[in-house]
Order: sequence, then C-alpha cells, then structure tokens
Amino acid sequence: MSAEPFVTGSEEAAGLAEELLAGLAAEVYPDAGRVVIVLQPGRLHEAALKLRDDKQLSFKYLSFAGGVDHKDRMEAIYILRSVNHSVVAELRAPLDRSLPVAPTVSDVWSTAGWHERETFDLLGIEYEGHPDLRRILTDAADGVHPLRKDSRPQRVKREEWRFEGIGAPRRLPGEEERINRS
Amino acid sequence: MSVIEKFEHRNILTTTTDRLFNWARLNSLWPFTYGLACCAIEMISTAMPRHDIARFGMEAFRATPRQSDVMILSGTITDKMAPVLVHLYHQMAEPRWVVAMGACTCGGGMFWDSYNVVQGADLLVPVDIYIPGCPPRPEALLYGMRQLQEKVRQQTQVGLARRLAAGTMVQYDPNGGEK
Amino acid sequence: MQNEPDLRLEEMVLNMGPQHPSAHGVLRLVLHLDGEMIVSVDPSIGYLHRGFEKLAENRTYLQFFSMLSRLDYLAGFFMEWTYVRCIEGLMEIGPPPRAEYLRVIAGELNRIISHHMAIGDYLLNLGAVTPVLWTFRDREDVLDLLEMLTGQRMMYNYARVGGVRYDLPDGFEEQCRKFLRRFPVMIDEYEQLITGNEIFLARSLGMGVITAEQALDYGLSGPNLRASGVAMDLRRHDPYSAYPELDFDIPTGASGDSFDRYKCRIEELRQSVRIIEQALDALPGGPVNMRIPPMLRPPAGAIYRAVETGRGEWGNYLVSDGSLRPYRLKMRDSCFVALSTMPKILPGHNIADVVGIAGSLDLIMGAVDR
Amino acid sequence: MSWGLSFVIHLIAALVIGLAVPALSALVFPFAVRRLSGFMSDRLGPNRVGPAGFFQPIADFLKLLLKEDVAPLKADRRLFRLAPAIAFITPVLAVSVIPFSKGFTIANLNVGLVFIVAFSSFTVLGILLAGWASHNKYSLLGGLRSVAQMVSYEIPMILNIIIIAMLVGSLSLNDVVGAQGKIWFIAVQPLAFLVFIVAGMAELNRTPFDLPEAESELVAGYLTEYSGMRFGFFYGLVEWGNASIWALTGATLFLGGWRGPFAGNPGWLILKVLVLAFAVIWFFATFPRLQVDQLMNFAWKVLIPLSLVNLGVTGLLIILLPNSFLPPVAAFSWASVITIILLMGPVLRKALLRKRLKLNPGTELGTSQS
Repeated sequence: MSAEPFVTGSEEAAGLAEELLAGLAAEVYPDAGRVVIVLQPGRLHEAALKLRDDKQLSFKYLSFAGGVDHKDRMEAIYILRSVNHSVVAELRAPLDRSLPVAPTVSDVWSTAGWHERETFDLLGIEYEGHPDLRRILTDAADGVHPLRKDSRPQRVKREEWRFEGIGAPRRLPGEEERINRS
Repeated sequence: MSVIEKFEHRNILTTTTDRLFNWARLNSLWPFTYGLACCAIEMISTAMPRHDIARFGMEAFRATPRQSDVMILSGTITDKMAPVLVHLYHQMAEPRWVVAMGACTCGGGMFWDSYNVVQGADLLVPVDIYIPGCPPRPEALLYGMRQLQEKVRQQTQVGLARRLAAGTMVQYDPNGGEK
Repeated sequence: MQNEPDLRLEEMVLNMGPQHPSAHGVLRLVLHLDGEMIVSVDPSIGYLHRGFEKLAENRTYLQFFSMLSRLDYLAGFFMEWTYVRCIEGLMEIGPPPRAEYLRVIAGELNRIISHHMAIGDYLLNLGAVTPVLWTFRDREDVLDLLEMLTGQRMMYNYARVGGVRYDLPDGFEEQCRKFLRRFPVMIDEYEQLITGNEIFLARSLGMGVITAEQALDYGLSGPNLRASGVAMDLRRHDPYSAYPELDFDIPTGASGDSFDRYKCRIEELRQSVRIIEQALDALPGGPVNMRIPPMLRPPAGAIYRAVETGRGEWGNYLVSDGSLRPYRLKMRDSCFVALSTMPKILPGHNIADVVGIAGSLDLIMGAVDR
Repeated sequence: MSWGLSFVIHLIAALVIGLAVPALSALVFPFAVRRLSGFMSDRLGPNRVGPAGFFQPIADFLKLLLKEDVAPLKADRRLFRLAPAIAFITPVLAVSVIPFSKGFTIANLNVGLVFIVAFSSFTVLGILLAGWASHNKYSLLGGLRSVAQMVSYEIPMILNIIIIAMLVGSLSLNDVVGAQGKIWFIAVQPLAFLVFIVAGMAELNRTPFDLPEAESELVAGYLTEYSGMRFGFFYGLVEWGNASIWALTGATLFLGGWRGPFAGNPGWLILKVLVLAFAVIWFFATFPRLQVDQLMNFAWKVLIPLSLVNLGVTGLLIILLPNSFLPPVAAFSWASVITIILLMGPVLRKALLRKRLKLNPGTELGTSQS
C-alpha cells in the first residue's frame, strides 16, 4: 500500500508530470483518459528514467513501445501505466522520418526490448543502444518496413518453394536432407 | 513392360487388394498435429469428447510427419511458414493426403491482401480436400474427413503407383486415378 | 596436443518448432543445450504474422471489425471489445447499461474458455492426457452458450460501436444459470485430478519463477503477473464497463512459478462464475444498441484503451485522422511480452520444463504475431 | 517320440507362441488403450471398424505395413533398419520361460528369472540404436533418456525378483508358481509388488515415465524418424509385447501365475495379465510425466534403497526363521506399505503444496501494490 498522495485522474497526473518533466517535455496535456506527454527531441531517455523513478507517478509498467508514421514525421510512442494509481501516460518522441533514430529504453523497462524490435521491423525506427536489434516478425528484405505509409512490400516468389513432385529437382534450402525412397 | 502396366486392367486380384488396402488406409488416417492458427482450435475440438474424431480411427494425432497420413492445414499460411510447410510435406511418407481447412488455406481468406500471407495452400502443395468456413465447425471437419475417406476408398494401387512414378498427385476423379 | 581433452563437449542447438506438438501453434524456440540443461533460448516468432496492423489501414472501421476475433482466437470477444471501446472513446459516446452488462457476460464466458484451453494445454504439455479432454468437454458447453448469444462458436462479431449486436436470446438465462450451477463442481473435479497430484506438483512448483519486480519490469499482465504477487487487474486498476458495480476477488500467487500461474487461472474460473451470476442478476433493462452513423468517421485524435483478457492486458492504440479508415492501429498483446521473458527465465531448466513453462505462460501465437 | 521330433515340435511351438504373444498384445492392447482411455475422458474411442471397433488395430497395422518406409539420407541406414529387429528379440524370447499352465512351458529353464532379466535388456539396445542411427536430435535425446531410464530401473526390478527367488528358493518360474499354492506372493510381499509395478512402468516407457517418447517435448523421441512398418514394429509389437511380458512376469511372480480358484489354466493367467494391463492404461489417463532428473532421483534415491532394505530384511528373516519365514516377511512388508501410503503421502503433499494462493477482495481503485 503506498502512502503517496493518490492521483485520481489524468488532469492531476498531467500537472504532476509537467512539474516533473520541466525542460524535457514540450507539451503535457490530458486527453481521452490519459496523460499525453510530447517530448522535446532527444530527451526521451532522461524523461523515461524520471517517470519510472518518480515516487508519486511511479510509471514502472510499460504497456508497449511503438510508433506512428505521420507521412512528414515519425513518432515513437510509449504507453506507461502507473503501478499504484489508475493513470495511463503516453510518451511521444518526435523523430526525423528520413532517418528515424531513437534511444532505447530497454534498459529502463526490460519489456521494451521486444517491442522495439517489433517497431524496428515494421516501421524502421532504429533504437540506439538496443542489445539485440533484429527483425522479429517478418523476414522482409533490407529497407522494407511494411507499416510505413509509402511501403510497398515485395512479394516473395512462392514458386521457389512449391512442391513439384517427388522426382522434381529440389530447390528448398536445407533440402539435401531429402528422404531416401527404398 | 513395367509392373504398373501389368496391372493396368482390373481383375479380381487387383480389385480385392485395392479394397483391402483402401479399407485399412481409410480407417486409419492419422492426422499430423500441425496447427497453424484459429482453425487449429477447431481441429483440437474435433478430437475432443463432444465431436470425437476417434470414432473413425483418426485420433492418433502423430507429431512427426513420418508417421502421419493426412496433413490438416488449419489456419493462415504466412510467407515465413511456407518453406517449413513444404519441407514437412516432403518428409511425409506416401501415401499422404492434404486437407485444407478453413478459408485461409483454401484461398487466403480474409487476409488475402496482406503482405505476408499465402493465398491458398494449393500454391504450395497439392490439396485433396477443401473445407470452407472461417473457421469450419468441427462438424465440417468431420464431413471433410469423411469425404477424404471416400476419396481413399476409390483409389487403386495402380493409380497410387502411377502417382508415385509420375511424381505428382493425380487429381481427384471418380475412376480412382485410372485414365 | 596433450592439452586437448579426450572428450570434446559442445553445446547442442535444438530447434523446437515451428512445427512441434507443444509449440502452441507456430512458436519456434532455438535452444542451446548442455545435455538436457538449457543454456540459452532465442524465441523466433512471426510464423503467423498476418499483418493486421497494415490491413487495418486498408479497411474501413467496420470492415476491419470482423478480423479482430482472429487475433487471439481463443477469446476473440476481448479484441472486439477493446476496438469498440477505442472508437467509442474517440466519438465520446457510451453504450446503454444493458449492453455493458452483456459485454461483461460475453467477456467472462470468453475468459472461461480461454482458461480452459490454458489449463488443459499446460497439462498436456506436462504429459497428462485427460485434463485437456475434460476441459474441452466443458469448453463446448460454454461455446454453446456463446453460440446462443452471438451466433458463432469462436469468431463472435458481437460487440458493436455503441452496444452489442443482439439482445439475450430466449432460454439463454436458464441455460447459463444451469451451467453456472454445474461448473464449480467441474472445477473441483479438475483440481482433484490435477492439483493434488505429486507428479504435477513436482513438475510445477518452483519452475519458471518470475519475481514481482521482474514481472513488472517485463510488463507481464493477467494471471502471469498476478501469480507473481502483483494484484494488478485492469478490471480494477483501470475500470471499465460494468466492472465497478460487480464484486469479485483478484487471486494472486506468492512465488510466481508455474504452479501459481495454474492456480490463479483455476481461481479466476471461479471468480468468472461469480461475475456472470451477478451480471445476470443485475441485468438492467433497456436497449442494447444505440444509433450510430452508418459510415463511422471518428474525429481525429489518438486514444489508448485496454481490456483485461484471459491472458492479460490487450490494448489498442488507435490514431484517427478523421477519415473512414484507421490511420494507425497498434495492438498491444500480453502473450508477446510473456514470450519475451522466456530468454530470461528458461536458462537452467530442463528441456521438459520448456514446454511446461511455455504452457503455464499461456501463449497464443495468433496474438503474439498479429 | 524321438529326440529330434520333440525338438522340432518344441521349436515350432516356441516360435508360434513367441510370435503370437506380441502380435496378440499388439492387436488387443492398443484397442483397449484407445477405448478405455476414451472412456476415462468421456469419449467413445474407435468404434466404426468391425464389431465395436475391434478391427481398428488391424487396419492400423495393415496401413503401416503398406506405408512407405522412409530412411533419412544421413541416417546410419544399416543400424536404422536393424534396430526394430533387435528390440523385437525381447518379447519373442522372454515368453518362452513363462509357465502357462501346469506342465505347459516352452522351455522349463531352471534359471528362468535370469533369462527374462537378461533378454529384457535387448530392448534398450534396440532403442539406443534407433535413437543413435536416426541422425535426429530428438531421436538422440529420446534414445539417451531411454537408456538411462531403463538401466536405472532394471536394478530395483532385479532386486525385487531376487526377493521372490529367495522366498521360493529357486530361479525357475515353475517353482515360483508352485510355491504360491497356498498364498500368492502379493500377499506376502506387497512392497516388492509395488516397486515391481513402478519399475515396470519405467521399463516399458509408459506414463508417468514415458520420457523417451515424450510427445510434448521430444516429438516422438527415438521413433521420430521411423515410418511405415518399422514404426509399427516399435509402436505395436515391441512396446506392447514388452508390456505383456512384464504383465506375464508380474502375474507369475506375484499373482500366482496360472493358478485360479477352480482349475489352474492359462485363462487365469490371461485374466491377471489384463488386470495388470488395465493398470497401465489407468496410469496413462491419470498422470502427467516426470522430468529426467526427478526420474533418476526417484530410481536411485527412493526405489533402490527401498528395495535393498526390503531385500536385507527379507533375507535376514529367512536366515533367522528358516521354517516359518512367510508370516514375519508379510508382516514387515505390509507394515512398510501401509506406512508409506498413510504417512508419506500426506506428508509429502503437505511439504510440496503450501497454501500459496491469496484472494484480494474486490477493492477500491488503485490500491494494488507492487
């Protein structure tokens, strides 16, 4: 049970967050039941640490890390949940769309590791300092990120895998372990 | 003159062995536990007490392709999964059958325009029975398996041998694969 | 040459999946083994990646609706619920109270079938055959109820923006109450078969321990989080729908091992029965739907809404630009994060525990891969 | 009758019975397993082929016979093909020393017990070869597990057979049956019987010791690469043939062999075999699977010390009271069994199962804690 003052709604939490993130956040406002925190460029990691360690807000729980492609700019999105209170916060970090690079927060919340891999895979946001930034869901070619608004993912040529009978030449990778017909 | 041609014409020997062999095969179609997506849950439900596919001798879901007869493709096939699927199909021992369960394996289903989905299993492997539905009810799967049994019943050893020799599946026709 | 040992020991790399009897669909785990001991794990996912998030951008709000229950196909109603909550939040409307109660009933029935599968599958992974057959036997009864209510066994399409699709059908209440009377006996039967079994205890106690700090750090949710002792349940923590008016307990475990996760699920089955009973008793009258425009155009903006599913927090982050189509729909899944803990908790366990722990985490690959 | 003719008749009888026992058990037991475990899980099981589905195993084996026989290219093909045949030696040969009724033994060896123990090891060899030759990691793990397990459980098995041999004073199975004229050895040595059952389950790779072919972990264990009739050999003839050898041995050692209330004949023996086989199926439907380390610990830390103590005390009693040792041996054995069941069970369970689940009542908002 926490002895800290009880944060009831997003308005009150917005006030607290604004106070906490003075100089880091460009904008803090309540919206549709959550606190939206728009960060200044390049201040993501500091803000994340402050939000997690703050006694009152105590955003120890990261729901997810994702991103939005706004055609002209990119945004990294982080949804945070307070452990003690019923407050949801949304962190928005604006990124450059031509070269979207954000600092990783996987050292702040471990769960971000996989969410960042996913965002990298689908949106192409590169997370600096991420221990293991590989594609996770798709195995698309380099530079193809399906969720980008201008992305036209290349269709894989399925004829390469197709089963064409027992005597047909084997084209499958790893097919040398073919069975022996006795 | 090959062995196949010797048995080209039906006689009492071939028809009797055909009936015996097909009886054995159709009564013990062991499916392959290869659940892909939503349909897999209905495939499991089919094996469970209410629907009980075991009645037809099909509850022996084998986990390895070597020992199974039917591959029930239950769910969406993605680009990442497709090579694995073909690989597994290669590993099955003849005679083998493929059942496409659900809209996704029949033709891509509601994900037909996704960037990562194969529009139908028949792009990859020859399919014997298509079961529509999203997902098909267990009754539909049971019906489909009964249809597969009918198909097996009409098979002949000559047809099977020819299929093996030709290297491709013979399409379904009521004469049991004979030309 | 003399320094070289006679016996060369090396790690064995074992590829578990994507086709594997306990891969829960299409999970692939690359295990590095030292004998039967696990040195490291690299889960490889995406074998069921159907691109939901991209498909949402290419369809109107209502067209996309029918796809939602294919995500977490064991409890599809929660996905629809989250999605309509997002749109309702953007449009600033709320469904009539009767619809909220009907959603709660459908949701709790979904939680029951989801836990059924979780428990049965976990025990099947441990090598026990009968529990999964029993849970599926009872799961069919719930599916009958859901079919009465929504018209489908698994893919419901029941929630609507501003309400639900149908009112209660005739005879639903009697059949539901009959089931609710019988079901606690069935739960006791499962417990008789499973919980006291020494082999099950030996296989589950102390396996795959996740501490409370780790669980929060990794963003676990649902029974997996509560088994670690954190009483965080979105039905209480971030209350929605009719839950504030209903009385139920939140079971929490003490040590965060496989046994606690199993036990939490068993207890949640009992709580779901309680909730449905109360919801049926307190069901208000009135309409179940409200008039909404045929072409949905939620105002521009972003919103995040989450629902406590059988597996934890399912969240939708919806960005609307005021057009007919969602601009961006990001889905947050609890199985995804549960899976991401595996490289942390698995090393040091046996191969046999891999499937046990994966089963106790209750992963659904449709939701993980999206 | 000349010696030569008698030898030929003997040889033919031995071959017929030696092949008939595994073949019959391969036909009867799988059917019984599927129907009975179906019954235990509220299903019907196969019932369409022949009367009540009785021809189901015939269809299965005919199908397996007709199926393609695949050997992986990288496998050691000679050993791969040899393995099922080697494993098949056990059930064929071991049956020849079992007394089926008075004077009806194929080979009345005076070292029958030693013969059974010796030939039951051939299965291990076959399984190890199968696992090794398949060139598959799952097969290898399954084969290694199997060897470790069978060799470990051979020891308590043999210790308990020695106890019976000490009670009888002979190694001939005919003498064993002859000694049970007044009282069956299950009444004299229930402790040995229990250990015999447990070790037998492990020897046979049946649940809860079915680790070598643990489907949820190792796909199909050492059988993974086998298809067609070679798989049928292992799956039907070897496994169930061994099961019937085990049951025949158990019935002979502990349940009085062919002795029965009215007249001693093979029917009684078959009935006892079926009762023991029912136990196998019952365990299959009830228990989860143990883990490798737990399995080994159980053999070396529990079963072997228990058997050794039993052996020592029985031997001591036989030396001290050479004429009337049966009552004290029975008293000791029953006392230890009752102690184990009454005392150890609850104590063990209580030690394992601490009360861990906590119910957090429906609380106000935001009071969950970390």
